[in-house]
Amino acid sequence: MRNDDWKKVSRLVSKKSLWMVHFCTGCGAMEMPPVMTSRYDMERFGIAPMATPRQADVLLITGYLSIKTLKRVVQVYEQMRDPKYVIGFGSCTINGGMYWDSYNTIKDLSKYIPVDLYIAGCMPRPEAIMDAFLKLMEMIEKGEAIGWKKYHKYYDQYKRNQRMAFSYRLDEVQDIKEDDAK
Amino acid sequence: MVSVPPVLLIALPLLFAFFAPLVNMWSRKAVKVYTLLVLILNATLSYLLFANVMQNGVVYEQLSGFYPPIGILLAVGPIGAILALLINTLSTIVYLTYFGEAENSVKFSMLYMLVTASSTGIVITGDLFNMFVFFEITAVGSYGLVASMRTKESFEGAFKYIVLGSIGSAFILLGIATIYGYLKTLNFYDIALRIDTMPPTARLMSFIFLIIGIGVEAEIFPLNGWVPDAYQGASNRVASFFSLGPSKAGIYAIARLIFTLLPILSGWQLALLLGVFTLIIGELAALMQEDPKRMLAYSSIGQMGLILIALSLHSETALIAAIFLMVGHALAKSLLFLGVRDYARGTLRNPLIAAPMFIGILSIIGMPPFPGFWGKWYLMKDLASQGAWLIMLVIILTAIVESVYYARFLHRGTGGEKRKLSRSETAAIIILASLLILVGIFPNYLYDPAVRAAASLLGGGP
Amino acid sequence: MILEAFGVMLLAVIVVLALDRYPRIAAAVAIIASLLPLFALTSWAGIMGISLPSFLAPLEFESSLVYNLGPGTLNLAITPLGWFFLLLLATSFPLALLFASSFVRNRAGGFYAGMLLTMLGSFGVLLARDALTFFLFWEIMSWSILAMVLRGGDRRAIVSYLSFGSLSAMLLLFGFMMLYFKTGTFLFGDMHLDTSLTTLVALSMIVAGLAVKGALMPLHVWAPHVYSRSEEPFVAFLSGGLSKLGYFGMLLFMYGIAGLSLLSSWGTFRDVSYFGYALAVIGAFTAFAGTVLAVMQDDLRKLLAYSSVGQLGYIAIGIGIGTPLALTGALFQALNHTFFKAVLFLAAGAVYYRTGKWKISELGGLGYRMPFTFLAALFAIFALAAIPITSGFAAKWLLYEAAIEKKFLFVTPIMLIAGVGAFLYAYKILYGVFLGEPRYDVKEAPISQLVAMWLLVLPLVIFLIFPGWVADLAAPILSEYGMQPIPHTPYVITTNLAAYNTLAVIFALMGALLVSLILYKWKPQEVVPHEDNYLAGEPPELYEYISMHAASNYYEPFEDVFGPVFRRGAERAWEIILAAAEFLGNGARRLYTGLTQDYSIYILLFFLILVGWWLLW
Amino acid sequence: MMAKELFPDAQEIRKGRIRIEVEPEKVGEIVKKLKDNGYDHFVMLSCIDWINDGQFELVYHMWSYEYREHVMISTRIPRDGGSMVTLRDLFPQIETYEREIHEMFGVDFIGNPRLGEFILEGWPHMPPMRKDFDTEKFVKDFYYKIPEVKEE
Amino acid sequence: MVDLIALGEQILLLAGMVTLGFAIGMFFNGFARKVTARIHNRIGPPIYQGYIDVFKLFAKKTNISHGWIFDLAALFSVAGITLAFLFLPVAGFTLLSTEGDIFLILYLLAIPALGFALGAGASGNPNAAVGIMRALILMLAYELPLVMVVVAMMIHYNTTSLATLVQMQSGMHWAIFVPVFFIGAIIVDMALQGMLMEKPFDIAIAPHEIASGPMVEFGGKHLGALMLYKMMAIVVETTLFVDLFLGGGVVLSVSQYGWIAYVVNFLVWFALITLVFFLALLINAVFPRFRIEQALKFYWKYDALAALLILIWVFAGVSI
Repeated sequence: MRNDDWKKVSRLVSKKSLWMVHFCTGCGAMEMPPVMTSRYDMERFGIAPMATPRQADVLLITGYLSIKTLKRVVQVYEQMRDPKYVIGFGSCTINGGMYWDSYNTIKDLSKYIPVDLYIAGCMPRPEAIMDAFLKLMEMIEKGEAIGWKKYHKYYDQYKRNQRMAFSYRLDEVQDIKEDDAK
Repeated sequence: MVSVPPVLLIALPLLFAFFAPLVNMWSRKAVKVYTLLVLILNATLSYLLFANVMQNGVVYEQLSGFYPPIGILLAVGPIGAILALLINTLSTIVYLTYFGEAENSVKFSMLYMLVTASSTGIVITGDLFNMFVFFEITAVGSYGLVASMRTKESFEGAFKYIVLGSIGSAFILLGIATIYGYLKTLNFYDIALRIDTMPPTARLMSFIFLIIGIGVEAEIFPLNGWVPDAYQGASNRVASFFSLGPSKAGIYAIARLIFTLLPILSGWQLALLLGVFTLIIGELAALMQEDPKRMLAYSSIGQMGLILIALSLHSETALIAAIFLMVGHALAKSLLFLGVRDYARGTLRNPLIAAPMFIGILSIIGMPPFPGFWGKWYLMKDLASQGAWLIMLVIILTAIVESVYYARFLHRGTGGEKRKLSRSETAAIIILASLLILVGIFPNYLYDPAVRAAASLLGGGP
Repeated sequence: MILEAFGVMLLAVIVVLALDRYPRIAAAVAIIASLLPLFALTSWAGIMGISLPSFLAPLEFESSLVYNLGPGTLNLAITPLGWFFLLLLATSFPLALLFASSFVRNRAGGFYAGMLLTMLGSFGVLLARDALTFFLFWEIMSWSILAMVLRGGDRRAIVSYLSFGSLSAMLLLFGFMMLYFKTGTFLFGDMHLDTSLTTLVALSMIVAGLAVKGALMPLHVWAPHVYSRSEEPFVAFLSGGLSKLGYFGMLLFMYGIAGLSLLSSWGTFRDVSYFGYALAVIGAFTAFAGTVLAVMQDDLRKLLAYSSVGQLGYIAIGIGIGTPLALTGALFQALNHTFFKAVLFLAAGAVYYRTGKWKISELGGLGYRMPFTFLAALFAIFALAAIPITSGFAAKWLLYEAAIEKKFLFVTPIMLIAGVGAFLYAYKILYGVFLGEPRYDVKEAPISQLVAMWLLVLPLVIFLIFPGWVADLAAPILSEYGMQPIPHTPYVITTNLAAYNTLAVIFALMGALLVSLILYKWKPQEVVPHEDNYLAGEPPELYEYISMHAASNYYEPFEDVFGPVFRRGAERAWEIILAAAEFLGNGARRLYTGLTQDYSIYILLFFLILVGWWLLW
Repeated sequence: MMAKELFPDAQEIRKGRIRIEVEPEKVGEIVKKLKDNGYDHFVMLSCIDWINDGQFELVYHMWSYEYREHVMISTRIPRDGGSMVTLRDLFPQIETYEREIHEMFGVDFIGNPRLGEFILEGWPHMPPMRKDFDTEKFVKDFYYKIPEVKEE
Repeated sequence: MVDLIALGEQILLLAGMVTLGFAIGMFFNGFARKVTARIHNRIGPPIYQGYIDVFKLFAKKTNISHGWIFDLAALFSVAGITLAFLFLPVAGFTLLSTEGDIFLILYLLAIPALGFALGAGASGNPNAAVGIMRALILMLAYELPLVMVVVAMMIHYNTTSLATLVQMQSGMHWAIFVPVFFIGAIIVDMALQGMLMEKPFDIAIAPHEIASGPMVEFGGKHLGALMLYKMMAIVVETTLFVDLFLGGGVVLSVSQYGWIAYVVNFLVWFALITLVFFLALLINAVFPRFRIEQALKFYWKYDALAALLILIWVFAGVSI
């Protein structure tokens, strides 16, 4: 068997066993129980909740993130083992949502960690979540869910953005801007 | 072998004691050396006497021209020789410690020689009245020695000692009077020969009088009220000296009393009972004692009880045990009294003091290979062969109690700051500990004399 | 050569005392002197049917000796039983000294002198052929331990050791004297005991006296205090070597002198004498209670001490049951315990040497810092917990088989559950000291300490592969007691109930390990530091003030359940006895009022009583 | 004793809700008095930024389970360099509120030892709850300026 | 040479059985999730989910370790549980069970547990330490009733060898048909619940309290190895129960029926362990979790008390 074939088989099997760890900072946490219990029963796709990032494959960011929580999210994400995937829930993770003018919540999650999939909505309904998972599985099978590879590849960019955000300093943002301009 | 007249053992120190003030007039410091020389001479003489007795059996010497039973007779048997050697040697060693002291009182040296001589006198005399006289000298000397500290406690102890000692003397005198009244003699042999002619009542009365009188000196319960106070009040040296000299002489006197003098059945039973009570009370009282010197004093009482039990068993094995116990106790207790300080704290931090004192404690609680062990082993062996389980049980329980309070003593000693004793005291302690080890590891050197002593005592001799 | 050996050892005691200022030279002298018992051991190997090459036995020791001491005679002779226990003591002793050579700094002369004296005493005890010799050397051994305890200076240790030591001595003395009363001799060979009550009481007393040294409950009170307050090399020898002498004595008196038929004459229960049955029940209780108490300790030394108490209980069970199987098991357990407990105490010492801490909750993460110490301790812990990859299991297995064979319905579950309890405290040591968050940046233990530990681990491996060799060593002992040795080959031990094949276990384990290793090494891995831990996203560097080491109060739920029952139960009972004695003591003290008139009245009363007694009589 | 009886000049907004306006120095005394008289639940401490008056208003809310009554003790301190004495000795939970108000408004509580970083980590700007802090501008200048990750 | 061939055959048989054991274990994982899902009125994952999960864990691209002690966990767990499996009589095959006995198995079962604990402790995560503490206390708790019943049985049958015990039960003389051992079976089944760490005794791995306890730091291949251990442990523990009470599933004698007997015995054994596990799952699905003290008290009070009755019964039987 060639290496590519092996990878394909590996992906084919792995997509049926997605273990997730949810970082329940926002309102999205409330949407998870119906997804997991008998109404929608996510387990039939082999998706199971896990207690720690060491064991998990999928990181769910279920809502807005402040700078302080972002620090924790980054730590959790880095503790997960490859291959790993991130799903952003709701508009808060996309553009800040209703916290668009808050001095302390980040506006775009994908600036700090690679996000494979966003679910729009405030909050998304369980059906949307199910759909997202199915989509993610499809992406995995096709080899499109490559957020973890991006994180390795553009590690310095992600780190730079994280560092900027953690510092809260406007001048640092300006400096980088100038660097990019050059 | 030079044959030494036993009387020298008494006469020389008495004589030299009276010359001591003369020496003092010449030089104050010379008195110590002078006294030490006298004591060494005495110890040498006692050794020669001991060798002589071991070789030739009992040595008699009559004094003042009269023949016994009227004249004064000295009769040194094996046990007397052992004790004389013990008392003289150890008192020399204990006197060594006086060199570490700044003060040099001629009175102390005189009294010391006096008490040594009179204690020796008790163990080598063959005459009841003589014994009484020596008892009186010992007692009077001892009062002085106890008070020599010139502190409140020492005066208190000395006073109690005087009162009880006087009562004891009175009882001894009563006993002697009773015997003399019936038998018209005071010679031990004579009494032993004709004791059967005495009416039983008189015999018993005289026995009671004598045992009470001597019991005061031999620290027997309930006659020993003076002991804790006197030991506590006295200086370490004097307490140490007491536990080797007068108390051993007293117990010897009781031995003579129950073996030679008045061999009546109930006397032994009484002595046994007294021994058991003394043992129990002494050990229990020591258990809760906070002051280390008082604790050692109570422990001495307990040991005296043990020796009395051994003596009263009236068998060869038990007598050997008694001799081992006496030697062990004299060595160990004089060692402990020398080493002990207030609350014992700190003294055991110094290994040169701790090791000898540890050995002393081991000997007293009967650990091998020290004299105390051989004594206890023989005593138990004899009790076992008689099937005296109850007494064995008492001895065992008190031994456990003993080890509990000695454990506390050891712990207290190891805490606190390191303390030093004077060089002479350390030397004395180490010599005593070495003697303990030697006697323990080579018990046969004491065993053979002890066998003879036992045989002699059982045969009605001195 | 025996007397010379004693002489040389005594001489060595004096020499090391004099060399107090030069600890290394003192250690060298002590180690050289400690080889004497080892040479005696090799010289006497013939009586166990072992022929050793002559370079291993350079000194010739006579096999028996009679020496007249005056008041008594010393009778010394080597027996298979003595040889077996000498094997345990003589091999662990030089290693403990080797460990001490880098461990003991303070007043080293006294330390080595005390150690040599304990060995001298035990050497005599093992050779003793009469009660006087036994008692003499027993007590020398006993008070040398006291001397070592005094170095620690802990009040409870000194008081409890001296009082229990003297209780033991007095029980032994009483027992010997009762035997003397019955038989008229102290010679073990001439003691022909009858079935009278006196003999029973005497034997019980002797066994009780020996049980104090063997730390059987409820006579164990001294052990935790002493074990936790003395220097580790000494404690390793005390727990590993000297505590076995109690069981040596039990075997000697119960089976060597009294004999099985005599014990059985006082009644039997399923062919086991009531005497032995009682001992087995006490042993089982000790095993269980010791284990429970060990689980609750936070002080590493106390934990090991209670664990010793528990493990020694197993030996008592074996001796109590008294079948060939059980006795072999007891001997095996004694052998194992000697080595693994010595290793554990030494490892604790090494940890203390590097970190200066005894509390388990204050240690942690030393496994990566001191890997060789950790591995030695791990091996010892496997032996302690009777995991079948060390020799520890074979001993326990023999005991279980023996108990089941005799249909001991209530003893066996207690033994088994105590065995499970051992996992609990074993893991407490492992986690608290060696695993978890690294908190000390220390070096590995010195080479002398490592060598001592690893040489002690060696027997645990050897007897894992060849448990039959221990059965071989037990065979002459059993034949002395008129028993058949258990059927065995070097690898296989067979009983009526089942068989235990070490070879199968080892090969299966090797195979399984190999397969899992392949499975496991298939994928690469990277090593991350301990700080990179999942703590709900919290980076630990933010919380310097919170310890991530969860070792304090580790078994709190367990303590909540068992604590009220077991904590200091036995000690309280003894304290009540002590309080009663103190009450009596205060009473006696009050007799001495300090008033002269009272004393005078005593004399008068005494006189009156005597006169009255005489009048009535 | 009820608050109205203790402080007759207190203003009763409606039943069960009392407002007392006092000088900053007297707050401690009043809280103590209320605490001793059954108002044993310290609910919270809040702060209002009266930017036009140049003042901060600190409101201490207390509740009595006995009288089912809510007392607000209001006091005003200057906006610039205003400070207040800590009341953490009366109610330990006040410490947390004081920390929060210190972080969000910059009010200094004299005697509180833990006025460090609380919710925000490494916040270098002016306290964000002050009315003169322009969050919209901050978000624009900061969050929106953080660059996207450029993929090559 | 003949010996070598026989040895080779033996080794092949053992290897085959171990592989089969792991396969059954993985099947049980999916089975358990399916059953639980059906009780919850869910559809649940496919029954082969266990295989997928293990495959995925071993297919993880990167794995982390906290050092060599951490690695021991995975090694000892898999090797130890394999060892325990080898010393059990399984479905009429004695494997190595004639070379050891019940006590050996009880202690062999401790190898993976201690190895696992070692690795978990080495990770330095406090959650892991707490989880191990609970697991060990739970072990102490359930072992008491277990060993009491086992000892009673061993004394009753006068053997400690499981192979002999299975042999003595052949011909449908199963221990469970003895009334007193029927009670014993119930008691051991309770203990089995704790051994399998199913609810109400899943205190050690409580995911919501202590983040799956000992396993908190394990991921990727380490977790895969641990899953293999857990799955195999289900087979070992249920087989232990079947060997003790249900005659090891042996219904046909090999000497009489030849190879058919092997097949039938194997199927019966498989059905029986599935049944035993199914019972445990039923309890698991409907119960909440005990606290650790409650578990300890439950086992030591009610279970052990009942076991004591059995001991007394056997005691009376032996005495007569």
